[in-house]
Amino acid sequence: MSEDQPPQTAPIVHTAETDAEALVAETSEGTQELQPRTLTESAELLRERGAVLRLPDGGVLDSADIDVEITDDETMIINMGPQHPSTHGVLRIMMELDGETVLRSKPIIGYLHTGMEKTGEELTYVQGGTNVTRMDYLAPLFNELVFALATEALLEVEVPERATWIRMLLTELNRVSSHLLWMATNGMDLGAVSMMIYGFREREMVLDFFEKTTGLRMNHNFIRPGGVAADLPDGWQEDVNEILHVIPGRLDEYDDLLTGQPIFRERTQGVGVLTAEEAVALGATGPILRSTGVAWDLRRDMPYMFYDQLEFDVVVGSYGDAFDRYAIRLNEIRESLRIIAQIVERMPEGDYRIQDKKVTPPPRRRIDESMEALIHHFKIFTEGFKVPEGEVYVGVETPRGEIGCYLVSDGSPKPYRLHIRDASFVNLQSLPIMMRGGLVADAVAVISSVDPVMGGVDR
Amino acid sequence: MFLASAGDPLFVDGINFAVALAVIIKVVLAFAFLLVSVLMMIWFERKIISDMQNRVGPDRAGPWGILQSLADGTKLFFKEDLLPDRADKRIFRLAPYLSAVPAFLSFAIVPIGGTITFGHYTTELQVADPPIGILFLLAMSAVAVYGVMLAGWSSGSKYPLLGSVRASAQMVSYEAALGLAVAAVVLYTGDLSTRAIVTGQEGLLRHILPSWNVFRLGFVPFFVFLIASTAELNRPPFDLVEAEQELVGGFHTEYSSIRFALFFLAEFMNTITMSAIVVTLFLGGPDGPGFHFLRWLWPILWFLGKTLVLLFVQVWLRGTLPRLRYDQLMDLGWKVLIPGSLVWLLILGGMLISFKWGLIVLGISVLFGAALIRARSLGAQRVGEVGS
Amino acid sequence: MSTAGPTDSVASPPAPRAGETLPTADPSAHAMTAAEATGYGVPVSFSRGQPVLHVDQAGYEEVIARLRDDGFNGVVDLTAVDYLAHPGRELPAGVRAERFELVVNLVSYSRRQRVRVRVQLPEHDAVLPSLFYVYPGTEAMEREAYDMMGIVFTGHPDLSRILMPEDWEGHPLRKDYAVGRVPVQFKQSPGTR
Amino acid sequence: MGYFTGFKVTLRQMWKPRVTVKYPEQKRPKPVRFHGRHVLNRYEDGMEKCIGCELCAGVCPARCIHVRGRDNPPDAPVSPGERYGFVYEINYLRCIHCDLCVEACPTEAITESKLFEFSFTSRQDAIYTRAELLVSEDGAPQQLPWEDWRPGDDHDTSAWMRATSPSGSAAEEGIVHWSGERGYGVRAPEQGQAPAAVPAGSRLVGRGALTEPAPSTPAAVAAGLEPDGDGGSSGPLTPEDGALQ
Repeated sequence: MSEDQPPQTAPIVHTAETDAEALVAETSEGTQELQPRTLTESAELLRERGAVLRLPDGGVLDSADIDVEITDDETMIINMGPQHPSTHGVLRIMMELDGETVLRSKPIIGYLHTGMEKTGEELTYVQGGTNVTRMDYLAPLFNELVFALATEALLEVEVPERATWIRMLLTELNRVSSHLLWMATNGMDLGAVSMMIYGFREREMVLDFFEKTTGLRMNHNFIRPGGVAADLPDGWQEDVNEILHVIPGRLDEYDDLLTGQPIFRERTQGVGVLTAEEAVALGATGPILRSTGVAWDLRRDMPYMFYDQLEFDVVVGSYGDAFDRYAIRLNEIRESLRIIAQIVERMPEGDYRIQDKKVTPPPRRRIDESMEALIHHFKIFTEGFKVPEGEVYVGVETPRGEIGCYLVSDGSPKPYRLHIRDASFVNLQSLPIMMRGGLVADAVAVISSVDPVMGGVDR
Repeated sequence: MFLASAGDPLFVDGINFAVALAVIIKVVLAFAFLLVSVLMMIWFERKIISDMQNRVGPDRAGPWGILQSLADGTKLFFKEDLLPDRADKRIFRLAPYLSAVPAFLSFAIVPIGGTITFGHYTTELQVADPPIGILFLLAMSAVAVYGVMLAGWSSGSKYPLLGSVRASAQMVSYEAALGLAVAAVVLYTGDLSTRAIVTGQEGLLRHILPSWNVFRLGFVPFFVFLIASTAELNRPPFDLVEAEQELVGGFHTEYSSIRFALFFLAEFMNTITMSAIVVTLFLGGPDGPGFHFLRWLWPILWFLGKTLVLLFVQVWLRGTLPRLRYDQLMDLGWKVLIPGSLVWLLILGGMLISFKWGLIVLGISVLFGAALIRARSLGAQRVGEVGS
Repeated sequence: MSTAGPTDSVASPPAPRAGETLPTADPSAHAMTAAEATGYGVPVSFSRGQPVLHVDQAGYEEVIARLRDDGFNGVVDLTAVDYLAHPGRELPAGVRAERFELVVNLVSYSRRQRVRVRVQLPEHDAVLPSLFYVYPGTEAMEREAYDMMGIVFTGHPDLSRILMPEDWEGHPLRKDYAVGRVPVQFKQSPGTR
Repeated sequence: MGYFTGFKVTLRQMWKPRVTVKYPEQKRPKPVRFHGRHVLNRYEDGMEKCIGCELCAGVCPARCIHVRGRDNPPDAPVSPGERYGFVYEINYLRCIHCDLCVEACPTEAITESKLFEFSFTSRQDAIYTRAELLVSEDGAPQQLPWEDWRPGDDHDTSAWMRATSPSGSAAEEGIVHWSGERGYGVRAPEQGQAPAAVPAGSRLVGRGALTEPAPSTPAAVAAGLEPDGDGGSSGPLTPEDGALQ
């Protein structure tokens, strides 16, 4: 911008001489925002550039290794989000651009924060499912599952086998639907508009099954402490078999449409590269971690439920780039379908909720017959069931990585502290490193490949 | 006299009132035709895309939603017109017209049929047939760049700015490839007038193929022109200038109401015009077998049919391909299209002198190409070694 | 794409202790054994079979660093609990209950084990050194603990609020922070509850 | 040739059936367990089922239900019990349709229907009162001015209650646990895991002194089983009107 012309937008272009403080004073987020270099302490600068990685297994990354330090004053700080078509919700990323090259970036979150952890302390364990299921809204059943598993661990009870198998069936289907949605949005982010609809089209099949089973398409409140809310609907095998039958063919279509498509490969290969050391150090989990070559899947490495009895492969990448993450998700759908086929075969008969009067309300007709049943019914629905004192952490593998539930009970029917470790929340930390040095278009591909769900991030 | 040319028999007797009237009628008709076809094109695109995506698509306004674009246009017309605070107001207002007007003007040189006779006047079905028609086309598409560029720049906002930077680079690069592809046509035809180019393509090539430029020139200029014009039009997969997922609309982010509608109009009008020009330059224009009844109609139908096929291809591209990245687009333009069409132009030139010269030029180009590819792979290896 | 085990050699997961029933989601599976846990010289407790190391503020950094050197190279979760309303919780001998507790969940990818570290933090001195330089991945988690509970991490590169707005007052997950209530509108008794 | 396979995929779709529907005219069939807006049911003799116990209000995680009970007038009782729901309001701006209220209700008074298209234009309209929630004299939900649904959508209002009432016990599946409803009689249970295991007689349980236990034969029970036993099809819901009457 030439000297004689006043800058069009003061905050865009800043120089070292510009009063940097005045630039950030305009918005309300204060120091949560990306700061101009003149203001930023060196430590934070390093953090933003992802340079401070004291790696547990390796050497220390030196800031000198990173070559994007440009002291040129022709940089521009730009906001991507919270209202941007490809930030997947209300994620906001501030980026410092040199031309179109991303020098630094900082994710700013909290726009969807609704205090669900606090709300969780106000709801009983019976009601709790309705709360946690809203966190990671693309994988609601996983939220319910981890909450139920944590509660059951505190109760020290074992749920009936059928309940566990139903949980596995539904969560694997949920993994399929979540990944399908990701395939759709990823296609959209890269400009392949048809992929968007195709992904949604297949996901709809899964959601239809959910609707049939739980009565809702998302936020099911179906997996509960003590089992599942209801038995599988009549004729569920046919529905699941149809999903198993149709989706693989559609996945092959995706292969034709995207995987082998040279433009798509150009757009994703070598974009947003993360090394295994960086991924581990940043606590990334799920497809991001696996794309770097670390074969870590809780289903196999710390089996919960009956995953140790099933045959499936953990899909691992080798380059840690956006294409690897795409391929991992695509193949994880296939693996999930493989798991689902085994579950359908092995689904046992029997109870699907724990037959413990304190936890599960009595069968309805017993209310008429027995005073005791009526009292239990009333107690469960008014004050809930009491959970013995203690604290526990349970983690399960969601489509996005590890979701953990840290649950503290003080012996009352409400959780004393409910903390959800959400995969997207932690995974977002790897964004600045992956974006560094890429173009704006790459930034979009990177955000997409992280697959953040802001409901889970902000809780 | 710019509009008058030796080509159009309308002007043989000089210009009188009837001739002027005929010209005005032609202009108005072309304008109306173009506007209607833009509306149809938007509807057509949306319908085809929705078919490709198993959707219903627009189906509310009129039968099969055919009036959807009209409804959208009417709505846009009555929307609030926002002018950003930091915009350069005059240029901000000017830009949409810079975009839309050349789109109209380019269409003027497209021959959409043969000639018709009314009274003792005979005229070509073409608004104007200037002797330098092709240059006029290149000039107009160059002016249209300014519309997009200035729109982004004058918005005083960051995303449009990025969009306009992309626009200037992209359009300038692809203008070169576009020009080289056109040069091949001009070289072969020996005339800059579009009418002459069209008439030059009549007849059969070796008694099988129609003697269209796409066959005569060996496909390369055709595909280069097709790709370059798609890029020039900012259509997917080259729509980086508006790149909704990255730049939230790019240069027209800050535009609303009728000004936005003008950009929209210009984009689709350019799509139609460019397809028509591809038909003119490479697919023989209105050339095609005719029948004895309604003689004047067949060329028009042929022309429309060919254009429609090209438009379908454009839509198909949009429905299938992901968007290129900025640097990949530049790579494609500078490293593939421009050298390719340049070499092809040389070979064509050689062939025009004699077959022997053509072979010589071909041989030299192959040698150079091989050397270049070898050098590039060596370079890539070297980079890999240094990097590791 | 290939399916391969973790990059490091894998120790077999510890066997369940005798006389214990293993629920389906056995929280104690893939946990550090008692023998291993006591090796750190800090009080150890088992919560539903999950080993918990109780570290004091001073030894926090050191124990975490030792755990990291022992292969616990992943930090899964870092959070805080406010025990204001529940002071009488069970703690092993030698650990004085304070108002706040910082809870760090670590995982070892090579040993396939988890371990938890709990630190008691008094109300007036809820300050800990940041783990950022040990595990960069705690950056957001520490900011969240600061934002929600008011725990201060010294040495953190950017200790600002992460979920709440910058100008928010108070730390919402503390027990003395009131739960907001929005009165629900009804026709026949407006403004109840 | 990765460039061209994609074109084949998109072109092929052009001849495939549409997956979207022309919504307001065409509607997707809703599954049986769908959670829609609530209805307050009546017994087959027309008495209201709600006894004003406030369990639904107590369990509601969104606190969107407001109930007040009152003693039945002795001369004209509203419900068969001692008390009846005098005030019953649901604020649909807060309701999350988790159906915990349905599970909690001891008399199956409140159940969720398949109706979900209500676009009210004021907050007052969003608060449904007892008069609006209560089914009409013939047992059908009332259609409020801002609701868009067609005949047939109002059937099968108590499916979630039927799905959850065995409380996870396999032995209780396929047994009728609930009382009859005005206009529909006793609704058949879901098939569950053991479709053939519904023995005849005595296991159908009526509710309340005023309701006669519905007569049942194995044939009647079998006939009343869920129509979508074939699972894959999600055709229009068949009401089980009077299947057991």
